[in-house]
Amino acid sequence: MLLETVNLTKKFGGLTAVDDVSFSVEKGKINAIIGPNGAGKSTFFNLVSGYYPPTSGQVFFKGEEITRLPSNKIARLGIARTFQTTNLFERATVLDNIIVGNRLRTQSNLWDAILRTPRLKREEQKCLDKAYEVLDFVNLTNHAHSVVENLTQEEKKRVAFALALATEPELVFLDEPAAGVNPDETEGLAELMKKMVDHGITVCLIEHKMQMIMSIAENIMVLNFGKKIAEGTPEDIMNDEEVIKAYLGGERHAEVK
Amino acid sequence: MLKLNNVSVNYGAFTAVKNVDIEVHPGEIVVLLGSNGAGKSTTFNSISGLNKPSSGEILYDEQNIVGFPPDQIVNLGIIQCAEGRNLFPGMTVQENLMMGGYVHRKNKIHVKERLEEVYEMFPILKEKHNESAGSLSGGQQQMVAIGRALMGDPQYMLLDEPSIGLAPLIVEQMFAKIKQINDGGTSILLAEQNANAALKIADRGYVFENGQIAVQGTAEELLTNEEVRKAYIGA
Amino acid sequence: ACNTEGEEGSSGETQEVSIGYSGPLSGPAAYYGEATFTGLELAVDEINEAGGFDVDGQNYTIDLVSLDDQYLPNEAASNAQRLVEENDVSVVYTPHSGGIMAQQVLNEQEEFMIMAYSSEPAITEQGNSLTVAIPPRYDGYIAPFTEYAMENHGNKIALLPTSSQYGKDWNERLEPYWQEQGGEVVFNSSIDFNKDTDFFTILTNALENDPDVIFIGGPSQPTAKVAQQARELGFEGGFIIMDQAKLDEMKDVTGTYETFEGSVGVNPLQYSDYPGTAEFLEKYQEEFDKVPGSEAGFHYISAYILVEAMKAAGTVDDAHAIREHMQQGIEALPEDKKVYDIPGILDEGNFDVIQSMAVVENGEVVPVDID
Amino acid sequence: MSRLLLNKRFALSGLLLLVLVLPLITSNAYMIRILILTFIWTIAVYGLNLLAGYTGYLSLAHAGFFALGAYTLAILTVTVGLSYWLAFILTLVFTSIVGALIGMIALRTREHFFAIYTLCVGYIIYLIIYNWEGMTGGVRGFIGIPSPGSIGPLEFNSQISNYYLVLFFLVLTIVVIYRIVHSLQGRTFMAIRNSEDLAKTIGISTTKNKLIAFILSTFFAGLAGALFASFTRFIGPEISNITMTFDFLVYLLIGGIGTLSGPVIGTFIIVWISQELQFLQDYRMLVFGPILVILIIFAPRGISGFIIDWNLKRKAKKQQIESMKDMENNQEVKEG
Amino acid sequence: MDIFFQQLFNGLTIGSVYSLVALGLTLVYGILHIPNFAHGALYMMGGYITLTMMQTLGLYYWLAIFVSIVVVGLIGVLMERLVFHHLRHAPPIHDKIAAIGMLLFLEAFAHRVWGADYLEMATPHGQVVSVFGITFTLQRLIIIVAAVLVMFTLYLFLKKTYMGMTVIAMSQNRAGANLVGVNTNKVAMLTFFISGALAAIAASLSSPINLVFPGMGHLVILKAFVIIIIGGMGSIPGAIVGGYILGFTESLGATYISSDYKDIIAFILLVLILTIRPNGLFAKGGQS
Ligand SMILES: Nc1ncnc2c1ncn2[C@@H]1O[C@H](COP(=O)(O)OP(=O)(O)OP(=O)(O)O)[C@@H](O)[C@H]1O
Ligand SMILES: Nc1ncnc2c1ncn2[C@@H]1O[C@H](COP(=O)(O)OP(=O)(O)OP(=O)(O)O)[C@@H](O)[C@H]1O
Ligand SMILES: [Mg+2]
Ligand SMILES: [Mg+2]
Repeated sequence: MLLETVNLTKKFGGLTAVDDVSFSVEKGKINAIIGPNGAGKSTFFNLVSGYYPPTSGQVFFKGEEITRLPSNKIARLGIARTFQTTNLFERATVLDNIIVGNRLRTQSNLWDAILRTPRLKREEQKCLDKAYEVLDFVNLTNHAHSVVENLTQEEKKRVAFALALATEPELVFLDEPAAGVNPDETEGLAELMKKMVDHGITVCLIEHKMQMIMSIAENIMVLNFGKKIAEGTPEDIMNDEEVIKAYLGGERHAEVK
Repeated sequence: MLKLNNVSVNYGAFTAVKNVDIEVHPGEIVVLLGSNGAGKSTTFNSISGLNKPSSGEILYDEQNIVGFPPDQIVNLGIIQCAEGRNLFPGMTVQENLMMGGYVHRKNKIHVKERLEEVYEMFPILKEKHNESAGSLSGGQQQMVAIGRALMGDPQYMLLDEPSIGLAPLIVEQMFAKIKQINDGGTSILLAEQNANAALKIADRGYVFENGQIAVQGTAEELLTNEEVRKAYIGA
Repeated sequence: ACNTEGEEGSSGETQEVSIGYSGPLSGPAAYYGEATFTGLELAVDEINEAGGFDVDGQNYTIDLVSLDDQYLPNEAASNAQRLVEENDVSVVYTPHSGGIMAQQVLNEQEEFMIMAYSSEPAITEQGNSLTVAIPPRYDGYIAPFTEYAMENHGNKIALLPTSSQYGKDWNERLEPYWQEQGGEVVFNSSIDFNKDTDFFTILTNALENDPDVIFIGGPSQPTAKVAQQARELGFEGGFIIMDQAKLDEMKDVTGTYETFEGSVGVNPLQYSDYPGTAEFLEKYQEEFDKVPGSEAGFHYISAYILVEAMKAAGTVDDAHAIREHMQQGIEALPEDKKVYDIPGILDEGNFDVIQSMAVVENGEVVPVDID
Repeated sequence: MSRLLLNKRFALSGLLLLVLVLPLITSNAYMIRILILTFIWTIAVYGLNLLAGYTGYLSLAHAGFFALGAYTLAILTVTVGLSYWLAFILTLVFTSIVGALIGMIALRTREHFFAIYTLCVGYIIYLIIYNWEGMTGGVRGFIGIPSPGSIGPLEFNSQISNYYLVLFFLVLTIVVIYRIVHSLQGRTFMAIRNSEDLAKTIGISTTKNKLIAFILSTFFAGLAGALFASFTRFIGPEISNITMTFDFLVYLLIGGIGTLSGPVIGTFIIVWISQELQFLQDYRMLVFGPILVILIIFAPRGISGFIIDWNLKRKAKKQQIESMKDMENNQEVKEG
Repeated sequence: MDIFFQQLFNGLTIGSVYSLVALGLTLVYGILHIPNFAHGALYMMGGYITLTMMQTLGLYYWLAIFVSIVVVGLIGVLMERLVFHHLRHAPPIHDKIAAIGMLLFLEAFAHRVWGADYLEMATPHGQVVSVFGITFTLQRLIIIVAAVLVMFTLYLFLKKTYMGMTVIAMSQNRAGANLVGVNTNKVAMLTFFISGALAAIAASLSSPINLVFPGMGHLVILKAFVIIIIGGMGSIPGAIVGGYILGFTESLGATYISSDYKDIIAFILLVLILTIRPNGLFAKGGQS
């Protein structure tokens, strides 16, 4: 059990976006969060990644509490995330976007920069290597020098992945990685996530694409109106009446069978 | 009817759409399939006047509307519900919808009626009518976007990937609504990744591949076409 | 600055001597820059039209080179250096203390004389050997103004001049003197005409201590506004008006001298009767169709003094010599150019101007001699 | 690429050589003076560039810090009577500290709010200098600031020597900035400029790095201020005025914000133009204003940005042509 | 005691002027996100045009103001068309610099046309009124009342009319506005027209208590900018309240603390407010 939330709750004014959710992300697996729009999935991500402070409840990572830590500290502990909408630096090259991803694993400071110390040189090389490594991982090496704004949706998603990976995370949260990506490319992304797990990175994603979820996820939580209404394996979920009623709907249910 | 005669669109040196011919007859639902970057949105935007074709003509009831400013095209009754939604994040849901009725601003009663219809169609929006659109979830925002387009009760409605980020249940409902809107007499041009669901309600379809039309035909033809199945329906 | 030396005297035909000017010709202080420059311009045109002037046998006309410094000291210094380098000037006119001080950093080694229009004491107290301060030392006004105001209104004064350096300097002299004379300072502040839109606030506070006299000053028009608003707020005493403001210009704002009833200030040029005044007024009027202020007047007269000094010095480009012959220049000044009465120049370099004041009584400006 | 870099190197060293020998060629003290001032402004503008250009936070208090540097040096040398170079060091330390304090609060705001917040701060600095006569000389200004003290055999009381001193500091500044920008630190700044949220989620402490950038900017402002004070040897409150900040901004933007060559190019060109326009007298601004607007509209990324884009385009074209060639070749191969 | 009320009144007067100027800025800055530093120049033009109308054409004060409103409004439109329109995709800093360019131009222009001197604008409403120990001129009363009226109308316009809503919508998403059939160019021009008109009104009303001169814009523009930020960008009530806060701080600060340091007091207060509320008093959701 890598990450665990206990009675996590987030209120926005009157509305309770995440309502008393206790969930644990299992190490070395692909975990998924599904649920109707506005169920609180993204908010849940924002809470565990320190983007919002929770209204109440706690978050534990590898046993130690990280509730209310600022997001940059959380990232250092080994938790990375992507946003529902990719916000990369469009006018820069893919490589330039990614190099800085490993910054948090480096020590060199202003003085190293001004004095051009060996440490800086070493660490810059390290960041560069890392960047190429992750680009290779998401196989975008050939795009290393192309400017981001000229990439397709799916390629941009991969860049976002790469950036997340460059922080050397143990756990990555992916918010709707396959939204706006067509079926065969979706396959590709699914493969990529499996690959991450094979490399010992635990994955937790939000997705609406059931075929994909059902085929890759091992542990699924379903949110509805901020509440957890179900958790379990794809089979459990697919046969869970409440989930079908709230989310999957009849036809889709049939179709995936 | 709405007719594109070998339209091409360039972004600088790069040609996003090459010599495309598309027809949408009154009352039809026509779907544009195609992977990312195929050129669907670009096509839509040039119909809406947001970008200008480098060649070709776009006929609306025999009138070439190339070069018309976007607002005039909306006034003609061609309304797009764009990818990325283009909502007014700081304004409330209701204000967003009201803005959708901008072209009918003279006729307040009419706008009110439309508003009620939209709320009927998307009850969640009525609940949140006073929240700022920016605070809504991805899917809720998508509904606002469609609702807003409906407010202008268009002759031709361009829907760019309406199912992005929607829950399956909602997707189903969404396509049902689209059908419903269409039955209400609005012709629809629909860009979709979710070919399966889209073709189920569509009359005809075109398949884009890097800026050109690779395949076209009736919904049945496309549903049964092997490559199309492989590429866009998966399974 | 020594190209002309070689030819000096040798050739008969006319040569040009450049004289520099650096002042605020654009920006917020442009009105002031113009007031100073136009006086100079008028004099130079006259001199040239009259065929220039002779310095031991060589005839010269003046080429007046003006540069804009937007009232910025640093710009003024750059301009001075430029004038020296590119126009060989040995004299630079500058009408603001900041610019003058910035120039004084380099004028001695670059050997140009500053014709300084500023009554800021520091510029001459520094002991700069190449600076001439044109305007009168205002301290001469302190006594007579005080005397008049006390006699006619009472001994409680509120000090409200402009927050410029000049205003502050006035305050520093006026305040102690007023008290020495047994007066009382009931309010002491200043108005920044570059920041304040409305003077009601500060006036309300001043009048709260019901003063008999208010000391105001700064550019004529806003100063007039202060007086006007003081009246609106029910002030009935008199004003001591700092010499920067001219009663006649102030009247243009309020439309009547009544606003300033019982006030004392410098005698506007147009009411003074020195030998050259009338003619100057006339010429200036037709040239720029407005009534000249003292800035114009002093620049006008100073140009003639400068020329006379050059003659006396026998050189147009040895700044030191010219400076040393200022006294002679003043003495040689033709009667009809005497817009003011300037008997001589003090050792520190200030023109020793005979001052005149005026008071407003029954809506009339009445010149009064200072004894 | 390498070719481009090469002739860039070439151009740079050429330029450096030129400015080095310039005083020997010309004896025009006015020109030298303007150059010295241009160098000083440029140093300040580099500071602004680091913050506004690379970190994305537009500070309108820059002139305030410039003046802070100038007045601190003046006060330390004249009023306190410290030796020049000691005062110089202390000035830099002091401005940086003040920068740090203000930065801590100001950086809580963003975008427009940050701009206006710093605008207020700058204006307050101005008002203090303007009103605190006892210390600053108020409107009268501060007289009698000493020239830089001699270092061993080197004396700095002549204009030429000042020229080389300021030039030295300018080159130093450029080297330092260059190194910062082309380092992880620089990339960190740019990550923040691009998207603060994203930067946070990849583990960058935005608070810390924003503060570093802010302090650096005030440091260079202070440096420029100190040099200015001891060169002109007389300073007035107007150097802390908002219009001064706007001058810096204009230099930066016209040169190219967020570029390395921007500050130099912009400052030189604008100073040069405004000096050249002197002959227009009071029509000057009537011409200068529109020039400014036109430059902004037609070279939005500044002059150096313009050049960079142009280079990119050219390269892109070349690539296209080459790739086309390749294709043709391939076809030929196939056909053959 | 009555000095307190007198000063409240004075603060109200000056605050009204600030607010009027601030409103014009809020429109273009808060809504079109254009920091129009040339707004001060519009204010200045407003003063001069009203004055010229009165002096050369001998128009009656209010008629002159009307003309001025139209003319300055059009100058605003011109600014939008010729300059800001071309910068609509550029970051705000570009607008800042372009605005400065226009500011320099307009001031130099005024300098050429009307000269550098201070000019007096005579008001037909100079009468001095005095009630309950408070003294004021009719002109000042007019300023206060007019300010309130203008603000109220503007508020209604933005909140209650389609046109107003359109202006806000466009500020949030230009493409979106296009897609619902808004002619964004027209809206932008309209906004600038209103902004210019407001500047003209403010200048024409306040000139009689001060003077008309090329630099007059500087008196108010800086403060106006701070005000709209304090109020929360684009917030109409914010601009109004901010204006009054500043007005009162100045008058009361000058009275009870120090008149030499009143500006410092005012600005420190503003800084404090921003320190406590980094997004302004009336910060709206989704801000920053
Ligand atoms: N910053 C915010 N302020 C106010 N309400 C918010 C905010 N963020 C989210 N909400 C509300 O919280 C609820 C959950 O939003 P969230 O984005 O987590 O939904 P989601 O599960 O990600 O939906 P989707 O799958 O459509 O992205 C929604 O009703 C949304 O309106
Ligand atoms: N503003 C732009 N500038 C340059 N290239 C663009 C721009 N917009 C789109 N493109 C390019 O044009 C091509 C078509 O883009 P378009 O958005 O029309 O595809 P699409 O079919 O809508 O894809 P998606 O399914 O991701 O929406 C893509 O290669 C894209 O990179
Ligand atoms: Mg979401
Ligand atoms: Mg698209």
